[in-house]
Order: sequence, then C-alpha cells, then structure tokens
Amino acid sequence: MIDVFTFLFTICMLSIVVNLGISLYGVLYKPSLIKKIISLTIFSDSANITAIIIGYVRWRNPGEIAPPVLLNPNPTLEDIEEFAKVAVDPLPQALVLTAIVIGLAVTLFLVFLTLQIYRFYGTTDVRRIAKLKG
Amino acid sequence: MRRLLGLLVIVLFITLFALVIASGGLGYEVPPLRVRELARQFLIYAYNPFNTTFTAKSPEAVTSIVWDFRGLDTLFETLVFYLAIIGALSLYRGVESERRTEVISLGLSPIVKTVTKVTTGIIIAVAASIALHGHLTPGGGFQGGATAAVAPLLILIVFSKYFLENLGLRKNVLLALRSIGLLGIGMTAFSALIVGLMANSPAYVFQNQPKPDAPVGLPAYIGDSLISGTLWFFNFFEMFAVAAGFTVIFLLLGIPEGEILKQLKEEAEEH
Amino acid sequence: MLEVIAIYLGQALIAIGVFCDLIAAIGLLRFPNFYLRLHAATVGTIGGAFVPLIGAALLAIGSTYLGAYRWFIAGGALVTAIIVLILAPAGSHALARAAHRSRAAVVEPKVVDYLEEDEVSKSG
Amino acid sequence: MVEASVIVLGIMALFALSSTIATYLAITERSLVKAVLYSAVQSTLYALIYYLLMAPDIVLVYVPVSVGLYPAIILMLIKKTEKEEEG
Amino acid sequence: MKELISTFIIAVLPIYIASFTLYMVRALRGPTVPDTVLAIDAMTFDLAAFLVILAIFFESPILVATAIVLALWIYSLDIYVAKYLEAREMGE
Repeated sequence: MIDVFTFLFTICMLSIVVNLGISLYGVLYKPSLIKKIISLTIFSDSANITAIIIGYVRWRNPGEIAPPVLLNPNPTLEDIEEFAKVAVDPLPQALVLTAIVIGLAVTLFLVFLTLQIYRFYGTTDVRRIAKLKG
Repeated sequence: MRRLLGLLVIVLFITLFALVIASGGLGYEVPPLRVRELARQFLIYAYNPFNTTFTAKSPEAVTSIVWDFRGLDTLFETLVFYLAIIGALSLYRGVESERRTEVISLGLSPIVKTVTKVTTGIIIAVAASIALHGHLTPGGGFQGGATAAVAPLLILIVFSKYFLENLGLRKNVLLALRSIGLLGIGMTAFSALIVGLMANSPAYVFQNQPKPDAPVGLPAYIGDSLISGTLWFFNFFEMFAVAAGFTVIFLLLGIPEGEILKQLKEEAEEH
Repeated sequence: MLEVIAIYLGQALIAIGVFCDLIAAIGLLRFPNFYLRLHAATVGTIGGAFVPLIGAALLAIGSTYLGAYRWFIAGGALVTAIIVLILAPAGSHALARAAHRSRAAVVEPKVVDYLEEDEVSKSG
Repeated sequence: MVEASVIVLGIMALFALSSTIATYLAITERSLVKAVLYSAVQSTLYALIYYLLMAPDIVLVYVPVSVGLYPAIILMLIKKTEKEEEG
Repeated sequence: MKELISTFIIAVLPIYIASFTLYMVRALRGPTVPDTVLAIDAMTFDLAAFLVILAIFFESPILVATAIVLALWIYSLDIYVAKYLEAREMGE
C-alpha cells in the first residue's frame, strides 16, 4: 500500500516522462525544422527536470525541507548536521545549471544553421530539402 | 508505417520508464528519506569552519560544487559553450551590418521605450546582485550572465539594433569582453598554482582553500566579507563571458534579412 | 503588538488580492473578445499581484519566528511589487497597440473604432 | 487539517499534468507562433515545479533562458523564415 | 503566530490554484495570439505573488529572489510578441 505522498510524486514524475515521449515524437516526426527546435528545447527541459526530481527528499515533518544553502553565518557542527538532513541533493542542480546554459548556446547554433538552410533552399521543410539536389 | 513504428517505440519508452520507477529503480522509497551519501558529503563540506581540509568556504552548496568540487567539469562545459558561440559566429563570417544614426523613428511606442529605459537599470542591478552574491545566496555566474543578456536583447527589440550599436556595444567590443571573461576564468584557475610557485610550495590547478599538502590558497575573507576564495572571481568573469557571448549572437540575428541576402549575392558573383 | 497588526493587515490585503485574482480569471475566461479581456487582465495584474505582494511584505514583517531574514522577504516582495506596478501596464499597452495595428484581434460586429479613423485621417 | 507536504505535492502534480497538455498542444499546433507561446506556458509551469523541488538556482537560470531568451530567438527565426508549418 | 500564518496560507492556496487553472484554460484555448499572451502575462504576475507567499510558508527567505526574476522576464514576452506583430523586422 503506497501513501499519498508517493502517489502524487509518481503522477508528477510520469507526466514529465510523457512530456519526454511527446517531445521525442516532435523531434523525430515533425517535418518543420523550427518545430524540431521547439521540441528539442522541451525535450532537454524535461530531461533536466527528471534529474532534479531524482534529488528530491521526502519530508519527515511538515516544513522540514530546504534549498541547499546554509543560512547561518556562524554554524556549529550540530547546525551543519541538521542542514545536511533537511537540504535537497545539490549535485543534480549543479549539473543541470550548466546544461541549461549550454543547451541555449547549442540551440542558437541550430537556429543559425536553420537560417542558412532557408537562405539557400527557400524552405525549412525537411521533406522538400531532401528532394532538392545540389 | 514508419510513423506507427516510431509511435510504438515512444510508447514503449514511456512504459519502460514507468516500470523502472515502479520496480524501485530510483530506490524503494520514492522520494528517498534522506539524501545520498555523496550529496551528504558535499552538503557537510560546503561551509565547514571545523574542517579546513575539504571545505570550499561557501554556504551555497551548488556554487561550491560548480566551481570547487567539480570545477574541471564546469571549465570544459564553458569550453562547449564557447565552441557553440564560435560555430554560430563562423556562419556569419564576412557579413557586415551598416551603421545608422537616425534611429528615433524605429522601434515600439514611446511609453514602452521609457519603461524599458527604467527597466534596463533594474535588470543590470538584479544581474549584478545575482552574480556577485552567488557564493552566499542562490545565484552565480551562469544565472547572472543569462539575466544580464536579456537587457541588450530588450533594447534591441524595443529600440533597434542600430541604437544598441550606437551605445557602443558593437560586435568586436563584445567579442573582446567575452574573451576577457574567459581569460579571467583561466587566470583564476591558475592563480593558486602561480602563488604556490612564487612561494616555493606545492599547489594545484583549481585550488581554492589551503590543503594539508598544499598550504597556499586564496583568502576566504577580504576584510569582514566572505568571498570564498576563487568562487567570487569565477562568478564575476563567468557573468561577462556568458552575457557578452549571447549578446553578440543577438546582434547578428538582428541584422535585417535583405542586407544579408544582398551581401551573399555579391559574394556569389565574385567567385 | 505592531507585528500582530502587520499580520492582520497583510492577511486582509492577500485576501483582497486572491479575490481579485479569481474575478480576473473568470473575466478572462468569460469575456467575448480581446479588448474586453484587457480590463480583466488589469484587475488580475494590479489587484491580483501588486496588492497581495504588499500584503506578503507586511505578513513577512509580522512573522518574527523567521529572525532577521524576514526583512529579506519583505524587501524582495516590495521590489517585486514595484516591478509589477511599472511593467504590467507597459506590457499590456504594447500588446494592445500591436494587436490593434496589425489587426491580429479583430472584433467581428464592429460598431465604431475612433483610433482607426484617426490613423486613417492622419495618414490620408 | 491536511498535511502541508501533501498539498505541495498536489500542486506539483497538477502543474506537471498541465504542462503535459501544454506540451501536447505545442507539438501538434500548426501555427508556429502559437507553438512558441504554448512552449512558454510549459516553461512557466516548469519554473514553478523547479521552485517546489527547492532548486532556486535552477529557477534563476531557467526563467531568463526559457522565458526571456528562447521565445525571442524563435520569434526572430520565424519572422525571417516561415510562419506556418506545412501539413 | 506561526499557526495563524500557515493556516491562512493553506486556506488561500486552493483559490490561487483555481484561478491559475482558469487562466491556463484561456491561455491554451485563446483564439488569437494576443489573447494567449495576455493570459500568460496575468498568470505569471500572479504566480510571482504566489511564490512570495509560498516562501513565507516554507520559511526559506532566499526563495524570494525567484519572484523578482519571474516578474521581470514575463514583460519581455509581451514585448517580443508586440514587436513580432507590429514590425517588419525584429531588429529594426
């Protein structure tokens, strides 16, 4: 018998996974290159949010969860131990942080490529680009 | 038929993921009752005055992971960012945008222009506070840089591309600014090593606080304020690199399409 | 004593804000065209965001169990409130002007449009 | 009195479900400008989910990037190329 | 005092969620582009207020910074769409 907390958490997780699936369909089967770029951004966002969800921690008492930032400027050892108990996992956050910025840079590169393709071929539809020669 | 096969694969993917979650692939308690052991170590050593061997002297665990515990990762991620920007720029080689001084008639209505003038100051202030306070409160170089990059974009959209260039933010200036940022990151990474060589004691690349076998390091405090050694400098330079790198791309995207097509045609005729 | 007054005042402001929010959401859903929906959106941004932000600042000042950090929340809420007060009308204005000029939101049984007549007479 | 954690998780689940609807509409929409706007709805919902997952750092970098920069880039691209996806 | 504040916030939450759902219906249904942007706009400004209230509820003061950022950037979405509808080129 699962409790309500796990049930709601699983709903959240599965919605994100369905998002992953839908955006994967968009990346693979939509003919427009611009639509592919939009789908790719949604795909990377969903992948990032999955990583963050894995670092989440169950609440033991209500209100006992905190971001991984120590607020006390002069902590004792007990304060640090207590902080390590209530804070969420900082490692996925640190990885996702750089992934978002690099994702934007890569998307910009893809945008420039799409623009160049449009200048030379006059279309952004992959089926028509595949038929063109030269 | 191919589309049906693809749909089937995607449905299988979702089902497999659901199965993995249901059968305990993320641990049998979803979400877990406590953080994993590695994360616990990071949380304990991020700001720990009692253990000077491993601490990063930064109360924010994320920034201390990004620039201290896993600093080399972030350095190479910055390299990927740099290469993506360079790749985008190389597609625009040889394209020159014309200068214009008469820019009053371009852009949106005067109400929006006035509000944007006020807002740009707020944006720069928020970006600076996010980046320079990144080792104490949530924030850091990437956040501050992404925030600061929206200000030139807003000016480009509300006024015009020419207004932004008349302000002095031209392509070469921005490229120089970005290079200064990247150079600063490199210099900060080597600073502890240089200090160690001068003091004739062992030191490492990307070293922040003194270690038992390498007693040199950058100071955690200047006066009374906590700067966490190298972290403040990394955040500062990263903000410049990210903001200038994105702005140069927007400047190129803002060139009107007719001009580029004309230049491409001239280039084709020359060959 | 002052804290208790701040808490009650803040709660009252947040309650007003929530009420405005619900009204605006219903209005945005029920009104028939874009130019009418602009009115509902104004209620939603100023009544539904500015007022509860001021209320949240007061509530944060009253919650003494947060220690010195409650001033941080209050300051952040005030800055956000001022930002909303400046930006929301400007954004709506830009959107409405663009929608009218580009004919993106056309009202079908149009009775009168003085703005369009003005522009026609100015240009012609 | 309902437990606070259940309320917060309930909000998170509701927003995740809504983001699925927004994603579906963004992928299937024919007009590209509307697809960008649906993707902006999805980004806003994700920002709230990041907030509830206690990741303020990610919110601070995600909101400028995906609400402030992505729509501008894609709208510039659409303005320079095509407005509609071909069927 | 803590009880008073958290009880009040828990009572307020469902109304906020209901209005967000209504805004979302308009944002996803909106017949024209300006309607959608208007609904997103109103929803996000209210979301900023909601985030500040939640920061008091969670007792984590540093979460407030996210509200400032959210309120700043949703303005830029308005501007982009306005420029897209109005102008011939995005850069001019």
